[in-house]
Amino acid sequence: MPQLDFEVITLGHGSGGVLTNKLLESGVFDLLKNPILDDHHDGAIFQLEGKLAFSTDSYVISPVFFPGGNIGELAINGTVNDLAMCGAIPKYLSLSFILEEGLTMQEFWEILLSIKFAAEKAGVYIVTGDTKVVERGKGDKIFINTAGVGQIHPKAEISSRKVQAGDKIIVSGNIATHGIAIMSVREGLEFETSIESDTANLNHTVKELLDTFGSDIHLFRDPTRGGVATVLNEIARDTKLGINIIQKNIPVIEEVYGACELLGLDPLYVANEGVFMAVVSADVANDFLAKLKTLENGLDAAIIGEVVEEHPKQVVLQSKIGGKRVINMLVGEQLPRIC
Amino acid sequence: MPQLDFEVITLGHGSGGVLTNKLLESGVFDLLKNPILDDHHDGAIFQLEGKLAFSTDSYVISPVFFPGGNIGELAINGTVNDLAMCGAIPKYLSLSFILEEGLTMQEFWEILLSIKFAAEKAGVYIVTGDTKVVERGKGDKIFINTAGVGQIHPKAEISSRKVQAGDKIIVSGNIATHGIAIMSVREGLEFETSIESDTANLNHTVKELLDTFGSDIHLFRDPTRGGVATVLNEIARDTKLGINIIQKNIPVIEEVYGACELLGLDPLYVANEGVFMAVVSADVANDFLAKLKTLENGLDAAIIGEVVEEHPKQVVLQSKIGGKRVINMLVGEQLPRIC
Amino acid sequence: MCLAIPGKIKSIEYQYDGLVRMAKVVFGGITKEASLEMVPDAQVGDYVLVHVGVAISKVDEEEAQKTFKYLEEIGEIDELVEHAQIDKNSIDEGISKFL
Amino acid sequence: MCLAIPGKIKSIEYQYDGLVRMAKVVFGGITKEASLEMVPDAQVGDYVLVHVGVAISKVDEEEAQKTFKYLEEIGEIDELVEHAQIDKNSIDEGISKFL
Amino acid sequence: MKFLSEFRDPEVVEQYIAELHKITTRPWTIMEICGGQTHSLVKNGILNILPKQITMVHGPGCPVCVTPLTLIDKALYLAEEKNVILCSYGDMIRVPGSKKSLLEAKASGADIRIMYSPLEAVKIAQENPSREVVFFAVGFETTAPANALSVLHAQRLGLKNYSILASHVLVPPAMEAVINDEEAKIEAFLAAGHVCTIMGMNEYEPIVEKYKIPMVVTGFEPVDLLQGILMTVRQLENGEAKLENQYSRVVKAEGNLEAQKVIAKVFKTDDREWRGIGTIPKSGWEVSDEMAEFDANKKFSVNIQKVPECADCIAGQILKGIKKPFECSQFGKACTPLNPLGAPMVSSEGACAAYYHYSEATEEVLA
Amino acid sequence: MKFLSEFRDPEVVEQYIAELHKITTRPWTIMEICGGQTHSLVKNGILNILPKQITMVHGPGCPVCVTPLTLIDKALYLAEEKNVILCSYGDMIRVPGSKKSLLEAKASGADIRIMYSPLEAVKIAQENPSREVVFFAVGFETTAPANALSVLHAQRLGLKNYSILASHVLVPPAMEAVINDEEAKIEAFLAAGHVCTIMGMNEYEPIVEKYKIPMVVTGFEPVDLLQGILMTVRQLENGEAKLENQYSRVVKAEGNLEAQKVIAKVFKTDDREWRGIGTIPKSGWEVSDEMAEFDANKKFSVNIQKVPECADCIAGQILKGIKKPFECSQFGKACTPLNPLGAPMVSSEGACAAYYHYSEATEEVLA
Ligand code: SF4
Ligand code: SF4
Ligand SMILES: [Mg+2]
Ligand SMILES: [Mg+2]
Ligand SMILES: [Mg+2]
Ligand SMILES: [Mg+2]
Ligand SMILES: [Mg+2]
Ligand SMILES: [Mg+2]
Ligand SMILES: [Mg+2]
Ligand SMILES: [Mg+2]
Ligand SMILES: [Mg+2]
Ligand SMILES: [Mg+2]
Repeated sequence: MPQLDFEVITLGHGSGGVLTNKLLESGVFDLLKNPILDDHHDGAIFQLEGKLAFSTDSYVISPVFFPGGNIGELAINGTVNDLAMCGAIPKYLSLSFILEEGLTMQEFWEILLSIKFAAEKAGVYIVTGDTKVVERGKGDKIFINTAGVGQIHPKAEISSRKVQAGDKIIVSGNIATHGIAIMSVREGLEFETSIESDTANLNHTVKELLDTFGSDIHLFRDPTRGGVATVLNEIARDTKLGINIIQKNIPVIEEVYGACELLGLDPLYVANEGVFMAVVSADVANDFLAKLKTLENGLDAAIIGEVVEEHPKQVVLQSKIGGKRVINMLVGEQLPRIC
Repeated sequence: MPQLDFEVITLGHGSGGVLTNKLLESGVFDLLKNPILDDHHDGAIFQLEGKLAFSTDSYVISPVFFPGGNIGELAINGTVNDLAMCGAIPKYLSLSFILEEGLTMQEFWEILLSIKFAAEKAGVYIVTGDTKVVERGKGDKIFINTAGVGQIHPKAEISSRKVQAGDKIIVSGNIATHGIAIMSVREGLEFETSIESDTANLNHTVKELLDTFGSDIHLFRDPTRGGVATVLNEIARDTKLGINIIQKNIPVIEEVYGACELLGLDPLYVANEGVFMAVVSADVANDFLAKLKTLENGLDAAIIGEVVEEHPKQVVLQSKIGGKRVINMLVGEQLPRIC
Repeated sequence: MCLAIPGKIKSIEYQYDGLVRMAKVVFGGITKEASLEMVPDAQVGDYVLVHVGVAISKVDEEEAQKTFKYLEEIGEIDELVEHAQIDKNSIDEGISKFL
Repeated sequence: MCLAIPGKIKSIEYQYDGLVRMAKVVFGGITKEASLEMVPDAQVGDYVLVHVGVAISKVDEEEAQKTFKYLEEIGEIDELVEHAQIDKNSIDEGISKFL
Repeated sequence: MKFLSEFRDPEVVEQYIAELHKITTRPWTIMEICGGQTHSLVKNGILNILPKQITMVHGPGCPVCVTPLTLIDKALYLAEEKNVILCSYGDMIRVPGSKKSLLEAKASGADIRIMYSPLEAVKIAQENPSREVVFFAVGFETTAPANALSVLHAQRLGLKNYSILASHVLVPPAMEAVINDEEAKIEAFLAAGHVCTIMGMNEYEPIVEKYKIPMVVTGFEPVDLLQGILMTVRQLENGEAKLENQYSRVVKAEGNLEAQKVIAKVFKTDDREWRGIGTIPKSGWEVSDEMAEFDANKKFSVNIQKVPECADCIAGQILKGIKKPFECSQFGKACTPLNPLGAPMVSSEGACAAYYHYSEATEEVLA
Repeated sequence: MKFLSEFRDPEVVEQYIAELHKITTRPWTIMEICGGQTHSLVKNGILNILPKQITMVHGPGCPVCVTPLTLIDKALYLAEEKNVILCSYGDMIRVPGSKKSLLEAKASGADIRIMYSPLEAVKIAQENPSREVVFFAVGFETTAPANALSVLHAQRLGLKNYSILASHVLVPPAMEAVINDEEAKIEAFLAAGHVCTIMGMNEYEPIVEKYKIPMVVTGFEPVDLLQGILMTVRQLENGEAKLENQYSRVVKAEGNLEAQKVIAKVFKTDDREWRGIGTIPKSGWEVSDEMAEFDANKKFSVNIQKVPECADCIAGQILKGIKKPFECSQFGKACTPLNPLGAPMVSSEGACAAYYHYSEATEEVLA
């Protein structure tokens, strides 16, 4: 961390004047240095050809530092993954901060470092950005927005219109881990656990899958907020097809399972990071799974269900004991239950 | 406004589940409808060729509704203008909300309408977005991030490297109006005024200027936070040249002037919207000004100074009474003074 | 009502000047604090049923086994396999009733 | 110290059960409230000098004019024009001293 | 997880299902009193693998669902008007009062916090000495010891800023109310395992005797529920009416005597209104006189207008198993889980909510 | 704007400048006491169009700059430890105390609010009956009536939660301190127009008499300042030492008697420490005994350690015009406007801050 003559962020750091410049030039620009990074201008300029993907997300997680990561890497991985889910190779990211007065420079720096490493790992450049500071009590330490531009993979044909009955539904890893890691440090709910968020960039894995399986991959989705259940419902709604899910195939680690039992949560509705879902044609499903298991973040992948003609727009789960139930979309936030 | 079964935003609207979908499908998607808008996927896909500009800003203004506008149009115009300042034709925008629990749907809808109209007026498509909700007291009604992609105008050669001694500095309209409009409704400072924010999209005007003057335009900048003084200092710093400014040429409306006197503020440091600065070669300066005065938002444009060899990196202002002083960058936020 | 789940006591400490026994209870790898005030004889290693942060009962291993011997006890275990086959169909019927 | 600026009284109202006179004062098109407690004789139309929300004095038009008659009064106004030319140079010297 | 995984073993489930199919000869209507059991039946998809002759009726055993409107309005008043920190279990804050839910009040600025345990609320009171902290103490007998303990903890700590807004309901009177309703045609009960963990089985003997109705104290896992149902159906098929205990690994005949002591110290029995059912005599617990200083009802003078339930809602008949949700005129129209008009649509284990989700499917399939 | 624009008329300025150049024959050192005048001289670029023989020395007349460290620490203590709503003028909140500024405290969570007027702070107190509201009442004589009025308003409203932390300094004693310093070589004064608006000119007669030093009560606009300087130089050139009034449109000999009455009711004279200068006898106002209940000093028992100023800072000599900022070893190195070590670097009209900005330019140009 550079030597600075301030320890906490104040409103002045968002004023656009000397302090804003001091903050940015103290090391932020250096840290994220790359050939295109915002040349002290209002935007970045670069050359890109062909079909492009464009995505954005704002990150508002509390707490900002959580077991296994912090908001910084989340913000990079999130948009990188959203681009990957479109079948794109993520290229350039924008990075915009809303800082709350009183955030310490040390915390900010730690977040910046995570951003740097996450961007490097994903192979993307941060090329433009923005910093705002809000009064104490008008923010929550730090909010981050990233937007990203990527190039669509030449073999990609990702579209819900391509999904058809018989397609297999695959998750790339253990579900609900991230959401439970966050929950474990929430006021009033805290519990001790070694569960850590599995936030990760998925673009390299996705690229290799697209290289190999191309148009046999019909859909990618990352089941972040709302969890796997929400994505399944969205797919069913958009395709007007039914979905059957086999509960016993859904990978959940034991500790996450324990936490869900304790708090009365359903892992299908808990948020994920570093996990994606794919809908692939039945022909390649097993090969796809085998390949995915050899790739980064794919070891625990599993085929959890399939697309069916029956019960259109409905997701039906076959429980471990052989019963069936409809999986609906989440109504409101999942809250811990007493009953 | 559509009939909804909720009146205020709650955490559930950011959960990614039914409520999020209800919120978005209640009219948000309809309102912003366009051929590319987020096909319920994680990003937008479109085709763009050539040199591209990419920019982002987060908007955190308080109050959210202010004389002359609201945060919604500000968020659209801001990124549209940042792209225009790069010499680009703005094309596609992302739109990301951080809503505070308790924001009323009516306020949100009003903001959405402003967004819709501002995007239409600027001729840009909103193609992807995100909605997060934070707990009461962890936000400030609504923060908006926009990012944008545009195509660089074929004749544009905007770069601080092109700025040279002799170039004229032009502002496109009355300065400090927006900042004072906001200040007039701040707790503890309120005053009555008919001053309204002049937030506007500048891209059409900029395009026409580029059509006509092409490479004779060396730089565009929009003096938002930090005001005209900050932009002048940044130009001086980046070009390693001096800048002379003539105070009596700087256009300020009388009411803004009065408010600055009352609060002890310097209009050069007050934030602007709907105003840009241009650095153009001396040959075309008068023609440029004449043309600008005929274009949208250009009526009050003025040549306020020039780039000089002397006092490199320094901005010197010749006061109305003939004295001179150095204009520095703003240290911290401008605050009302008693002395 | 009344979501309560069994966990294993990992450690016990005293609070309120020794008046109150609080335990760390392990649930499938996660650990949560629970009051032992309702189960005065619970010890480290015991399984307790925890509801909203309070252990409301010990779990009796021997009694638990009875559930798995019940069918045998009522003497019908032998004929089960064939029935299980039949029921597969009836299960699917059951489902279609709901869908 | 003591930023105070002159404004014109637009209207007057009474607060605290008639004890306190508050005015709307206009400053170049904007209007701000100011207490008139320190200027009991100020009326609508008068100019007052306002500091941190309190009018601390009326502004006297006649006295103001004296500043513009002062040079004339001290009887030197005629010779000014040529000096003004000379001073242009001295001004630039003055500036270079600071830069 | 030990004591959970074994009781979810698909093979054991299959054996119990098979046995049930084998022995069931006639239609039987069984009520599981407890909403937690309803939840487990739904979540594990058990309802549709039971023999068709068995109809499970979902009882009034969800403390969240039966908390009366007036009490929610009171909690809202404390949070909004009295500036208290209102702590509550997560599932309580979504339930609508007469004008809004606690969740909406929170969104509009009230300081409402979700707690896993009432003991956490006591900590909040300790950390905020200048604020009043009220715990919205809803629950059946199971939750009463924890809620009571929070009062005892606050007393030990000498806290003057902690109190509870008690909404405690009791199972046996509700069970009798169901049985006594002429239209209700419940032939047997699964008694609530966790309630009995606290109170034991002795309270139920007289009911079984008096009404000659089979009753099995049952646990919550699939195998528990199936064994409980099997034990019940065996009684029914055999014409018996006994009180049995499926859940003997935690339920003792005498219950938890320590817990009963704590309850006796903090609470006293009183008449109580059940949302959707009405007032049932001696069916609830109020804060005892001895602990009056921890009673939010006494501490804050609140005069809340009693607001009538939605006139069209037939929750009372639903909760007693007399009618099915789709027989209600509002079901799926004005009344949905997002905007519930009555108790059984409120929480995920409410009967109307459960049916709503299924009926959605049905409509789609039939369309 | 009437009464402003005329006094900024470039032609009139030119005439005054011409006259000044004409009559100035020797070097003169004149102090403008008031920071507001310093600000106007700098902002309008007047300093560099004056005849070179005239040296303007910037006096100690910035209430923000001379507020002692201990008082800022006290304000910080109230905001951070006593949980008060601390209201303050905008320029005060950037001034560093011994550890941090109010702005930094605000960033770290203290409830500090910027007010245009102390009367707004009274409204805050009205709106927040459960919080203590303290107004940090810094100022010279000009600001005293407004700060005093806020106390009277609070009294009328019967507010028990409003008080002021008074930091009121007086011009005449400071002027004498400057004159009495052997090293200070001030030959004439521009007296502060707005201070005299309140207090009149009578206080200054004895000083002019005693020290035989020219003094002109002067306004703040370019024409005012130039006329004031011209009147001063005329006295100097003529060997006179009179008290004159350039600012007669608002300054009366007797001052504002209403304002003086209000001040007398709320304040009493006392010794006061000036940051960078030290304690000057009878140079400040404290809250009077009659109004003690509105005195934050009495209301909150605060025992703040007196912290020494930075040892290297030569603010005292700067404020008296003895040394120029660049003669200070810390100037532009450890001490900058972003991180001021002493009073004159603190606000934009402080002498060190003013020079810092110019010297930046100089360095660049010389490099
Ligand atoms: S559907 Fe709604 S209105 Fe009808 S009984 Fe159920 S809860 Fe009441
Ligand atoms: S430069 Fe800084 S340290 Fe030196 S006298 Fe000025 S304020 Fe004091
Ligand atoms: Mg996105
Ligand atoms: Mg956060
Ligand atoms: Mg995402
Ligand atoms: Mg920006
Ligand atoms: Mg996504
Ligand atoms: Mg930008
Ligand atoms: Mg805002
Ligand atoms: Mg911008
Ligand atoms: Mg998103
Ligand atoms: Mg810009």
